[in-house]
Amino acid sequence: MSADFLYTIEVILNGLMAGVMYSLVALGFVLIFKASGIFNYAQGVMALFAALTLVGIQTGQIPFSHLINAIFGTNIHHFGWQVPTVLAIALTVGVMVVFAIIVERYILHHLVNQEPIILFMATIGLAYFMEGFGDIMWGSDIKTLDVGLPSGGSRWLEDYTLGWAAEGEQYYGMYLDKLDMVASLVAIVLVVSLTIFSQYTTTGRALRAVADDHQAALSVGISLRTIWVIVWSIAGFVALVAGIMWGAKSGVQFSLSLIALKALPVLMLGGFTSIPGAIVGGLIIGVGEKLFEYAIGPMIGGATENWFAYVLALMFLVFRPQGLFGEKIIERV
Amino acid sequence: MFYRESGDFKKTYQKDSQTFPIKFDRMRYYFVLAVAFLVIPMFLTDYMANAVMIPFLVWAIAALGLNILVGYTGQLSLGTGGFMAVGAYATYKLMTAFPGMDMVSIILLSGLITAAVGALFGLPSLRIKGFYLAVATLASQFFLVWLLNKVPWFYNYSASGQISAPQREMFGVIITGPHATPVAAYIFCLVFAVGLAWLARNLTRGRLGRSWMAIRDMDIAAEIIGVNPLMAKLSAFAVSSFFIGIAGSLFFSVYLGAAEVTEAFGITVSFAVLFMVIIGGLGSIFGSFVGAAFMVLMPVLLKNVLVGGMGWPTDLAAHFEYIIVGGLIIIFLIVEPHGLAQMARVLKEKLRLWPFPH
Amino acid sequence: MNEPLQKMEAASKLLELKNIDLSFGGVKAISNISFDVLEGEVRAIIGPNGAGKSSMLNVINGFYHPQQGEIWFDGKQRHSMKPYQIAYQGIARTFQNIALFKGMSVLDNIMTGRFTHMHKNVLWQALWKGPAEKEEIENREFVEHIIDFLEIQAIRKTPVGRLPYGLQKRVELGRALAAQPKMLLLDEPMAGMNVEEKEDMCRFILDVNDTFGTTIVLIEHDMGVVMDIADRVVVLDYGRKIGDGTPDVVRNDQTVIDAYLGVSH
Amino acid sequence: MKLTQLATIALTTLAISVPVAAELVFPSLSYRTGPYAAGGTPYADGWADYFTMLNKRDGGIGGVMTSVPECETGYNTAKGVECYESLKGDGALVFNPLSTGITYQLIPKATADDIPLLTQGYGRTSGANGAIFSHVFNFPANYWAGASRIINRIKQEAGGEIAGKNIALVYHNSGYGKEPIPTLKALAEKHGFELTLIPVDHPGQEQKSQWLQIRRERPDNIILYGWGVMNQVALQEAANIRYPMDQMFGIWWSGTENDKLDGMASHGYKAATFHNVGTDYPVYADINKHVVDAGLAAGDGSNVGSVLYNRGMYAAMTAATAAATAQDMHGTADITSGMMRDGLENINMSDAVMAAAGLPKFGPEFAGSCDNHGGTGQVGIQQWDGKEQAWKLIGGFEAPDMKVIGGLIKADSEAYAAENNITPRDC
Repeated sequence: MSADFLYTIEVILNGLMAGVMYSLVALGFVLIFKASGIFNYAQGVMALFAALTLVGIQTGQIPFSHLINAIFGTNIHHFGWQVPTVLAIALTVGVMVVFAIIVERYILHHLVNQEPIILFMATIGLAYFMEGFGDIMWGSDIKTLDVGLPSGGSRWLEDYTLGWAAEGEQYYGMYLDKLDMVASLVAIVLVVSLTIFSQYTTTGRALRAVADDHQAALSVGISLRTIWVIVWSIAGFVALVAGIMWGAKSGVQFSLSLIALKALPVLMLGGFTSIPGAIVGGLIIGVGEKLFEYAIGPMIGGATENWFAYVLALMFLVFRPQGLFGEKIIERV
Repeated sequence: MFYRESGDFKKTYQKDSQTFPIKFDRMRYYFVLAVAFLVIPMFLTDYMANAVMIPFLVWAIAALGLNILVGYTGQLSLGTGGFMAVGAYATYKLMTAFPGMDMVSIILLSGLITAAVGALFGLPSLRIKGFYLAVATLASQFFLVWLLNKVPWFYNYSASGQISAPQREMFGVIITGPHATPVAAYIFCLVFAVGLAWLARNLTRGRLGRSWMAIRDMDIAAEIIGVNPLMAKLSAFAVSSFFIGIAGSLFFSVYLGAAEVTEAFGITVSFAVLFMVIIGGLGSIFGSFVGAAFMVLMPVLLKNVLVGGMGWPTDLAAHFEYIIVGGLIIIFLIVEPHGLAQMARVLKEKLRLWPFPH
Repeated sequence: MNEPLQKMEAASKLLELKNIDLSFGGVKAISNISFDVLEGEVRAIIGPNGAGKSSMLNVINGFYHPQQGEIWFDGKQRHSMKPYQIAYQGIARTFQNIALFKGMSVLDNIMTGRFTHMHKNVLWQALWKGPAEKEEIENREFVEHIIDFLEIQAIRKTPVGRLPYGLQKRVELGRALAAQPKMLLLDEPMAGMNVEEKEDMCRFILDVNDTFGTTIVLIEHDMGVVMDIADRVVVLDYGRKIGDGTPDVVRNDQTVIDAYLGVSH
Repeated sequence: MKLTQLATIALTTLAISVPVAAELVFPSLSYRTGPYAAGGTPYADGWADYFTMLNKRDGGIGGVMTSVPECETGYNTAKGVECYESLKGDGALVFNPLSTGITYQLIPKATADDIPLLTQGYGRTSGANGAIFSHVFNFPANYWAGASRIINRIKQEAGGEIAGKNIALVYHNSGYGKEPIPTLKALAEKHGFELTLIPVDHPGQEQKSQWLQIRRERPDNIILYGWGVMNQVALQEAANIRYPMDQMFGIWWSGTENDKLDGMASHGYKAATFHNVGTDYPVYADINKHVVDAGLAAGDGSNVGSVLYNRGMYAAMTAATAAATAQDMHGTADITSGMMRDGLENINMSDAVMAAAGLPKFGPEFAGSCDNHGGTGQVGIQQWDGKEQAWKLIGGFEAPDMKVIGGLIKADSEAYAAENNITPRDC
C-alpha cells in the first residue's frame, strides 16, 4: 500500500474518533431538544461545570474558597483529602441532578409554552450564569483531570502497521489516540444504554411519549415536570462524560465550555431530534473536516476545520432541510 | 389623566398612520431627541462617550439590523459578528485606499458591501428554517472571520492582521482617530443611529415591512397573497446586513479605532446582539435601543458598583457580572418574554386607562 | 333556477382544468379531473373528506403542480407557476384552518392583501414621505371600504390573534378581497361557524359576487349552504369527479347520492 | 432613560473612589476571567504585589505612594477601552494592557493622551521604533526577537548549519500568533531552512489534524506561538505522537507552568524568555515579608515565583525604575504620565539597577533612547525539567539577528506612519 493511501486512512480513522468526541457533546443537546423542544445552549457550560465539580470533589477543593477568602480575609482552599474517583463521579452526578431540579423548578417551570427562541435565549442566560457560578465555586485556574484514562498513541498499532507501506516509503505506522478509542467505547456504551433505557423502561417510554406529543403525554397522566427533571439529569450526566473526555484532553478550564460550538454542526447534520443522528452526524463532520484540512487545507492556509464543519452541514442541509434523521417537515395548507 | 388619546381624533389616514399617534408620545419623542443632540453633549466626558454612549449607539444600530431579520422577518441569525467584521474591513480598505473620501459615504458604502455579502449568505434561508438556519448562519460567521484573517489583502499585509483607523474629518471636525473629540464622535454616531432608526421605521411600516412580517407569521399564506419568499427573505437579509455593516464600520472606525477580526468580531458578538434584540423586544425599533442600552450599561454599571463602589476584587466582580447578567436575562424572559418594549407598551395601556382602570 | 343558466350563456370561461392528475409519491390525490369555472359565477366543490377538494384548490392557485393535465386561466394556458405569480394573475383565496398573520393588526392584514397593487420601490419606501406615503394612503382608502363592507371597523387596530374565530374568518375574507381578485377561492369559509355567522358569511359571499362581480370557487360541507348560493357544483369522490352541474342536477344524481350515503361501489 | 440615570449614579460612585492624595498610579488591565484567565491571573498578581511591596518597604517610589487600580478586561478589546477610559481619569502614569489586541487600539489613543504604553514581550513589535511610536515601549524583547533567538538556538544546537532543515511554526491563528511569520520567512530565506506554517484556531482544543500533519512531515523543529488551552493541547499531542520535546521551542507565552504536562511527558521542552526564572532573588524575601505574610497579596499567594508572576513583577520593576528615572529627570516626586514617558525613554536597566531592585541578573541589560524603545532584544532560553517540575534557564540572554528584525521593524512602522500620516520625530 502507498503511504499516501495509509495516511488518508489514518486521517479518516482519526476523523471518526474526533467525530465521536463531538457526538458526545451533541447527545446532550438532542436529549433535551427531543423531550422539551429546548435548544439548550448551556450544554457546553454544563460539561465544564460537571468537569470542574468532578475535579473539585476529587481533589477536596473547598467550594467558593476564593469568595470566602475575599470576604473573611481567610486563606483556605483545600480540605486536604482526596476522594476516590468512582465516589467523586457519583457525587458529581448527584450535583448534576440537583442542578436539573433547580433548572426545572426556577426556569423551565416558568417558561412553559413559550416560543422556542425564548427558551433558547433563557438557556444562553443560564450559560452566562453558570460560567460565572462555576468560576466562583471552583476558581478559574487550569485543573488537570485524572480519572485514569489512557493517553497517547497506541504503540501496538503503530508497530503492527509499520510494515504496511510500500518499500522505501517514509511511513511511521498508523496513529490512533488511546483516549479517543476509549471515548468511542464510552460513546457506544452510552448510546446503547440510552436506547435500552428509552425502549424498555417505563420512564423511557414516558420520555418518548413526551417527545412525540406533550398534550397526549399529559393526557395519559405523565408529569411533564418530572420528565424534564429526568431529561436534564441525563443531559447533565452526558455533559459530565463529555467533560471528562475533553477535560482529559486539554485540562479542565473555561475553554471547555466552547466545545458546544463543535457540536452545533453535528446537530444540524444529524437533526436536533435524533440520537443516532447525533452519532452519525458527528462521524460525518469529524471525517469531513479532517479530510478537508488534510487535502485542501494546506493549499488555502489551514485552520479550516471550524468553518468547514458548518459549511459541510450547511451544504447537506440545503438538500435535506430537516437534517439526516430529523423528522420530515410537512407543509400543509 | 394626562396620558390619553380621547379628543385626539385623526381626520386623515396620513395622521392616523403616523409613528406617534398620541400627542404626548410625539412630544416626548422630540424631547428625547433634543436631549440627545443638545443636552448630553454638554456633559459628555471621555469616559461617558467612549465607554457608554458611543458603544450604546453602535450596538443599537446593530440591534436594529438584527431585529429586522429576527423580529420582523422571523429568520434567526447568529452571523452578526461576521457581518460587522465585513463592514469594519470594508471601511478600513476604503479609508486607506481613498484617503480623500468623506466618512459618511465610506460608511454607507461599507454598509452596502455588507448588504451584498449578507444577501449572499441569506440564500440558504430559502430552504432552511428555525434553529437549523440559526446554526447555518454560524457558517457565515466562522467563514467570514477565517477569510478576513487569512487573506492579507484585507489588512494591507500588516504583520499581525490588526487594522487601525487613520484620522478623518467631516466639515473640518475630526471624527475618527485619537484626536477626535468625544462630542464629535458621539454626534456622528447619533446622526447615524437616528437616521437608521427612521429608515427602519419607514421600511417596516410599508409594503416591504408587511411582506417581511407576512413571511414571519405564515409564509404559505404570504406567498399566496403575492409575496415572493425569495425577495422577501433576501431583502430582509440585505437590509439587516446593511445596518449591521454600518454598525461594524462605526465600531471599528469611531469606537475602537483598531480591530483584529478574531478578537473583535467573534461569535460572542453575534450572541450579544441577539440578546439585545430579545431583551429589548422582537419586532420593535424602540426595543432595539432599549436592549442595546441594557446590554451595554448593565456590565459597566455592575463593574462600577461592585469594584468602584464596593471595592470588590475585580475577578470576583467579573464573575458576578456573568451571574447577574445571566440571571437578569432569565428573569426578564420569565416576566416579559416579549421584551422591555412590551413592558413599556403594557405600562402605556395602563396609563391610558388611569385613573379609571375599568 | 333558470337565472344561473342565463349567466352561463352570457359568461365566458375564466378557468378551465383539463384532465388533471395529481399524486404524492404514488398516492393519487386527483385523477383525470376536468371542469371549468365561468366568469362571475359561484362554483362549489363538494365531496366527502379526502375526496381531493383542498388539493384541487391548491392546484388552482399553484401550490401543487399536477403531473398531468392543462390549466387555462383567463384565456391563457398556465405553465408551472409559483403561487405568488398566480396571485398577480388575480387569484386570491382563504384557508380551511385560518392562515392570518397573527402578529399583525386587522388593518395590516388586509393591507398586506393589497401587496400586488403596490409598486413603489424600496428607495421610495425608505424615504416614505412622497410617493410611497401617497400610495399607502390610496390603498388604505380602498382597504377601509372593505372594512366597512365587512362591518369590522371597530376592530381595525386589534391584533388578529385576539379575535374570535368567526371574525378571523371574516378578516381573512377581507384580506383576500383586498387583492381585488378576478377569482376568489374559499376553502370551507363556514366551517365551525354558528348559524348567525354562517348567514353573515353567505351574505358577504353573495354581495362580493354581485357587487364586485368576483368569480367564486368554494369548498363547503354544509349542503344547505352550497345548494343555496352555488350556481354550479362539482362533486368529487376519491379524487375522481362523479358529478357536475347545477345544484338540482347534482342533488338528484344517483352516484352522488351513493357517494354521500356511502353505498359500496 | 432610567438606565442612564443609574449609570451616572454608578459613575459618580466611581469618581468618589478616585484617590485624593498624590499617588503614582500604575493601573493593571488584568484578565482573571475568560478563556485566558489562567495566564492573566498570576501576571496581574506579580504586577500588583511588587508595587504593594514598594509601598510597604520603602514607602512608595521617591517618597510617593503607588496605587494599582485594577480593571478586568477579560482579554476583550471593547472592555479594554472601557478600562482605559475609566483609569485614565485616575491619573494613570503608564498602561500595561497585557493583550496585543488592546495594545493596538490603545496606541493612537494613549499617544494622543500623552500616556506611555509598556508592552514587554507582546503588543506591536514595530513599536520598538521610538521615532514613530513615541509612546510605545516594548523592551527588553519582542515577538520577532524571540523568533530570531529561537532560530539561532536551533542553529547552534544543529552545529551551526540549518540549511535544508524543516522548521514548523504552530501558531494561534490570531494577530498575536501571526506576528513572527514575516521574521521567520525572512530568516528562512537567509539561512535556507524550510518553514511550514500550521495555524490553530481559537480556542484550539482539537488539534488532531495539525499534529497528524506534523507526525507525517516530521519537521526537525517546532516553534510554538500559542496561548491558553492551545498550549496544553499542543504539548499533549506532541507527547502523544512522541515528538522529541527538546526539538520543540515555545515563545514565552507558551513557556509557563500552565504549559507543561505532569511527570516527564514534557521534559526537555524549551521556551524563549526575556527574564530569569525561579525565586532565589532577594526581592522575594521582601515580597513574602511585606506582602504575602502580611496578607496583602493580590491573589492567594500561590502564584508567587511562577513564570507569569515573575513576568508581571518584572514589568512592575521596569515601570518603577522608569518612574524613578523620571523623578530624577524632572526633579519632582509627583510625576505626570508625560514625565513617565520620558522616564521610560531614558531608562537604563543596568545590572547594578537590577541588583539594587533585588533582582540581580534577572533580565538582560537594556537602555531606552529616543529612537530605540525596544532595547537590545536580548532573549534567553529556558527548559522544562520534568524531574524537578521547574523551568531552568539554559541559554543566557543573547541578541537576536537585529539586521533582519531592524529592517522589518523599520518597514512596518513606516507603513503605519504613512497610513496615519505621522511625521517621525528626528532622533
